[in-house]
Amino acid sequence: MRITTRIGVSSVLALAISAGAAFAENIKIAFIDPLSGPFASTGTNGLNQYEFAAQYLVNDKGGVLDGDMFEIVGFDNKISPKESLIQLQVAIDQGIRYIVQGNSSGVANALTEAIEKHNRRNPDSRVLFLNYSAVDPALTNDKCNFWHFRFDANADIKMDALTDVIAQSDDITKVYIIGQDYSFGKAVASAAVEMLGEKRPDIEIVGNELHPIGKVKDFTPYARKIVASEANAVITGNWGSDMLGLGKAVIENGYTGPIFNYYAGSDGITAAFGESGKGILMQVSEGKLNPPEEKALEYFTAFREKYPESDVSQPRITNVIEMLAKAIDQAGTADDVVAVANALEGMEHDSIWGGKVFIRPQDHQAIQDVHILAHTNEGVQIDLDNSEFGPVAVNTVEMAAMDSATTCKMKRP
Amino acid sequence: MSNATPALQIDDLRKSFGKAEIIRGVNLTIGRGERHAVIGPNGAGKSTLFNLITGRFPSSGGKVRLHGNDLTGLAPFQINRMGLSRSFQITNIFPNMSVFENVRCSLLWSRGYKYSFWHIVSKSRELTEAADAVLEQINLTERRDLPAGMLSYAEQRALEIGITMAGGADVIMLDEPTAGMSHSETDYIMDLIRQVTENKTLIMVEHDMGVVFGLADYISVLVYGEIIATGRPEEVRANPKVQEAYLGAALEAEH
Amino acid sequence: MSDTASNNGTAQRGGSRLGAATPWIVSIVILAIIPFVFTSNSAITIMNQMAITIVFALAYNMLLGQGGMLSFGHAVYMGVGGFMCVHIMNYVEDYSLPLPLPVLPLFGGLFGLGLATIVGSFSTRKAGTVFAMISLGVGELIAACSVIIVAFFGGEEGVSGDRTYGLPFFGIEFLHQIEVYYLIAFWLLLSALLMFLYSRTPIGRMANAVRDNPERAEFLGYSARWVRFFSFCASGFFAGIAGGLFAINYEILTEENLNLVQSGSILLITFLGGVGYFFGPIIGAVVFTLLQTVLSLETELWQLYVGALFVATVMYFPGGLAGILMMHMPAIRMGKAGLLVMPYIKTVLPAIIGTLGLAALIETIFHIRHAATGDEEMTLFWTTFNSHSVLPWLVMILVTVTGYWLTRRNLPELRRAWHEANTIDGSPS
Amino acid sequence: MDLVLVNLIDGLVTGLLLFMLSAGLTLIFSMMGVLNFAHASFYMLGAYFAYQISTYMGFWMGLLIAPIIVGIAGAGIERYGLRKVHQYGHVPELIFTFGLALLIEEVVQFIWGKSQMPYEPPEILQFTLFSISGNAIPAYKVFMIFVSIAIFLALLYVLTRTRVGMVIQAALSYPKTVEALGHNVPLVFMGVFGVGTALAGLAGVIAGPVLGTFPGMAFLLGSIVFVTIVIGGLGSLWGALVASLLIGWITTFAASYNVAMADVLIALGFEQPVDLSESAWRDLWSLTLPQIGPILPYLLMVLILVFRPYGLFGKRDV
Repeated sequence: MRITTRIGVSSVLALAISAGAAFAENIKIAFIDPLSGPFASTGTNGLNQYEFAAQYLVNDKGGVLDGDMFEIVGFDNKISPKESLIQLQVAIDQGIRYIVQGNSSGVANALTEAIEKHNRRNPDSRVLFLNYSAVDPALTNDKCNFWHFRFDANADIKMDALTDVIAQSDDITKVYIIGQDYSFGKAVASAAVEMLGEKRPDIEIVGNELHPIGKVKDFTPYARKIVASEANAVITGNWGSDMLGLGKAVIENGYTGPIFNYYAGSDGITAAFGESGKGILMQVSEGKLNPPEEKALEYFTAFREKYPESDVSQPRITNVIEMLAKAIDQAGTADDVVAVANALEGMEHDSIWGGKVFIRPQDHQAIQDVHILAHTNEGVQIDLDNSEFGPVAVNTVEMAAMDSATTCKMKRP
Repeated sequence: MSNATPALQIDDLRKSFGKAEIIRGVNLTIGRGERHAVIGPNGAGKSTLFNLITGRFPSSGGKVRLHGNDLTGLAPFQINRMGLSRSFQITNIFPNMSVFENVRCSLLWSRGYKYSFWHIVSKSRELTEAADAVLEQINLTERRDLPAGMLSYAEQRALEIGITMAGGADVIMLDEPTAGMSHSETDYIMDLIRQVTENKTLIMVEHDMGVVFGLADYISVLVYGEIIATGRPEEVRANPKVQEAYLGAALEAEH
Repeated sequence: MSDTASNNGTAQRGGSRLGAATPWIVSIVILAIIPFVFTSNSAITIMNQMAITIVFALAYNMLLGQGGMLSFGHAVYMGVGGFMCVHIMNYVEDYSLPLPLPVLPLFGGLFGLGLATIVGSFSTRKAGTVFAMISLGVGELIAACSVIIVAFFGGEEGVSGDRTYGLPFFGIEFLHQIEVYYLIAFWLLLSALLMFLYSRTPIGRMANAVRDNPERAEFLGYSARWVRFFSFCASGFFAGIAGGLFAINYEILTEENLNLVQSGSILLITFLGGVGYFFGPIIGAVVFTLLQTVLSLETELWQLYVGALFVATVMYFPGGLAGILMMHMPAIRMGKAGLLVMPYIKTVLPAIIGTLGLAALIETIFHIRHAATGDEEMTLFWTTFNSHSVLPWLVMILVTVTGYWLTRRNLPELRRAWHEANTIDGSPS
Repeated sequence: MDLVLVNLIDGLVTGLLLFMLSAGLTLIFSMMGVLNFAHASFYMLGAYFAYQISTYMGFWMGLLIAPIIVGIAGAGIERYGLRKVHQYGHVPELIFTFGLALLIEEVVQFIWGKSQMPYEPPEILQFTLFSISGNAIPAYKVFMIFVSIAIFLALLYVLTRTRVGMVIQAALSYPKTVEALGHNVPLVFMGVFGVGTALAGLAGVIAGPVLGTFPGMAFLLGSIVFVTIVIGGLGSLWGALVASLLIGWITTFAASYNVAMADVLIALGFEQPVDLSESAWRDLWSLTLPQIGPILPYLLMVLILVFRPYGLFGKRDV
């Protein structure tokens, strides 16, 4: 049961005996993400990556401060905001001061608000929220707070990079935008419309629609519309089975242009697309998996040796771990999260995946290189799903959206 | 027939199921305070007649009046509130509730509690006493707190009658109250019926001629959905049509 | 529902008032002192969650247990009540209205009631499958609305508020979980008491009657449809109160408060606890919340165990956990419960050990399949061992087989004891 | 016009697939009164079994063997689980299937993991059969249509031309009488449950490659199957067919045509607010048909139940 079981026992005891003993030598990091239920594969995969990153990048190199080790503690939030808040409380009670979470902006939103309130109401047990994957732009804009740091490029930044690339390719004249009917899907759509309008006003948006999230059984009708609209590029923010269903249906119905997407990789999706998605699926993401940097390949090889079934699907996780370690070392303490947060603000970091990561102090958004990664089996050294297919960078926007505006008004303690 | 408006007046009541006409124009007037038995061979439509009167089935034609009020199109609960209560041929009680509760439930509407959610039933001495009185009357005080479904058959029939008359309706309809009972049980039920329908109008369907002649002031004979005779027991007994159609055979079987 | 006689309405003739009040006084005492036993914030958070689930499950049982109506979409009444409460919270904050936080759940209840009135007006005409299916349809529609009508439901991110911006209530600002706990505990007691009393009112009694035999109820002057309607509305009201409590505790409501998963789990919770008894859903809510929050920390496979528990409960104890407890009442009344102690130790204990052994086997298989390469060490029940070596396997298999074998062997003894404990002395058996 | 034709074909595929599930469920539901919540789980089992078999013996053996295994599993569950619960009444039965659905999903995750399975249509059917103005109709879809129709005809034959079918039909309408006539109703129940779940399994086998094989696939389809049989009317095979096709076409066409609520509202004479983002009704104005497509069947079901509680073709109350 890995770490979950080991900590499980202590968590029960923590319920019985008043917890609060944060004297463990380990610096614990709570990983609050789905470990059961329909999104569990992404969650467990993420947990593996965190455990490995903490071991390989920090603990094996002597830890932080005076040899303190990182320990990742998994909490199953069942992708429910309510459960996340309960698990957050359990984590805080165990003396954990660092929370990482990524799946679902809804959960991230609930967590960031709860953490903001908690830190205001309980100055003795403040925590930091290191968001590694929830990309709703609002989290570093209207809803930003001092305790939240985002290590992924947000939806707007990714779209900025993507539209930069689209702007340069003249073959694209008609774009079809389709997404899931919720905040993220809508954010992708509106950003796409706005940015395409600025950068390539000649491009015709032949479709812009939302479908219910997780409810569409068969994407064929949508695929028909896309084919009939004669679009030569599709932009979608879909993930999970909605991504697979949409992509498969579109390809099956004879579409051959690029499908620009955010999340068509790993968790069985890469394997399920296989040959059929080659040259079509274009993922916009941070973290250049292929061609890999030397360090990255070493990291990946070691990771696969340990977790043969898992993927390095979220390269930013290494940045979270390395930057947190650096910040703790700089602050000289792991207990004073304000000092650690101050150290993180404005930090520049050389990612093992190449390029730099910079935490913008105004909004705590990580600024980094954003790539367009093609789904292929040629030149793939870091594959996904053990399928020999993987993402290969075809375009790179360096330090994407470095100067983009933010509406964040950060209140500092 | 002392009063001007009869307790129950049925005019040309009809019912068809598909093509089969089960009740073919029944006319019947039952006066206040009368004890009226409806008899007839199996399949004559006696239970259907009951179901039509009490609103369980919609009729295909004709009219039923209770104390002069038309019952057409009314739901069973509305008819019940107008003062008509019935029992069922197949025991129809609340099997998971206690005997006491069965009776108490049947008291609620008539005592004016309606859909109240501001009274606590157990706090009402009036209700408890009335229900206990009914239990006493139907001889089930011993069984008060048992689930009704655990009673013996005869006890369940007694409870059925208790529930039917507890609400204080002045027109009581009993559908084969003694069906499937032994002689001693039948006698017990007969006494019970006589006792509880004092000063009330009673209409009953019954096969046991002993019960019929022991209880009824008037008898109607229903054959193939039509009433072929109505009258005092001795008149009906003497009626040749009745003898031919039904009574003779039944009487023979009795002996 | 069919076999668990609901006798809880039986008035004990001349029963002492104190006797009736005892469970409530005990509850008050327990609720008052339990935070001093489990003092950690997370324990209090979990207890808050339990209390909210209890209110909701009791409200749900007004339908299922007492009214015989199976609803697949009851989460929406709790959800809508909760959403309204968050909106009210925000209004109070924006316009500085003098609305103290503790009365907020009442508004949740009123909106739950309002929605239930609308839906109930057409869904309660029939019971059974028609009702169940309408509730499913309406539940799906409203849940779907939650992502479409963003202005009210806030999309998948939901709507959030802040409970502390309102006016302090007698100096309490509800900054800390413990203050919220006592607020929720107060509402839990109040709503449980009201729901209990409701089941003793004429309409509450008739709800039972209509559940058992709607036709007979009609011939007693009650319209089955109106009785169902009133039960439905009352249930919606208390579900709304649960929603209001949720809003106060979590300060956020999202799509998950409305969806089918939530509606389905309240059905399971209520059934697990036992629908035939008023206190059944309370047990169900406590057990389920513990499974969900504590067992899920223990193992990723918690849902597998929960699923197995449900299937086993429904197959062997359709009266739920409360049913198992109440099965012993006759023996306890006769003072013969002592006869059962030894046979229970002889059967249940090995069964538990066997089940734990089986669970250990499953966990070990899971570990071997999913753990990192080289990570052969695993810890179960405070024991660390190598999952790839033979010995632990042998031990687990031995424990499982022995446990179940002992149970099987001792079962006849339990049966005999059970029979004896439930037979009145002197009567022929 | 061409698109209409394409949509008709697509809707037919979805509808017939739904029919294979609802046919079994309507038989089970109306005979045994069991709201089998685990029905879609058998569909999922079908897909997973077939995937597993196809990795060893190819797609066709999977098509043949997987439904049989699912059917046997279904019959076994009826025999050793459901029958035990049957005596307690319908609600416990329902909870049983509810728990079973939960359990099956967990077991599937335990065995196969949580990711999508790379379950593919057979090579031989991976080509475009024909195109209608640029819209490809894959051969596999046509294959799905043929399989479904063959199943429908076979069912119709069994139910109307064989002795077993007669008993089943009679049991649908008069379950007590059939038992009184000396037929082994428990055996018939077990058989019907087995065949019903085998049909669901078969639907999973052929749908897995196109709709995806993943642990959430049962949940995605679960409640819609109930909606189908309720709309169609209980115990009516024809009702199940008509309702399945209806739902297939409704969802397909709703997804295909971007009818915007704003247009409808303007046509009705409402005035569009100048600043939508400030309006309380902004969500209504920006609503489009594809957004609400998947929930239309639920709306239809509620309306039908309110106005015609016995469904389109049913003879008795649901």
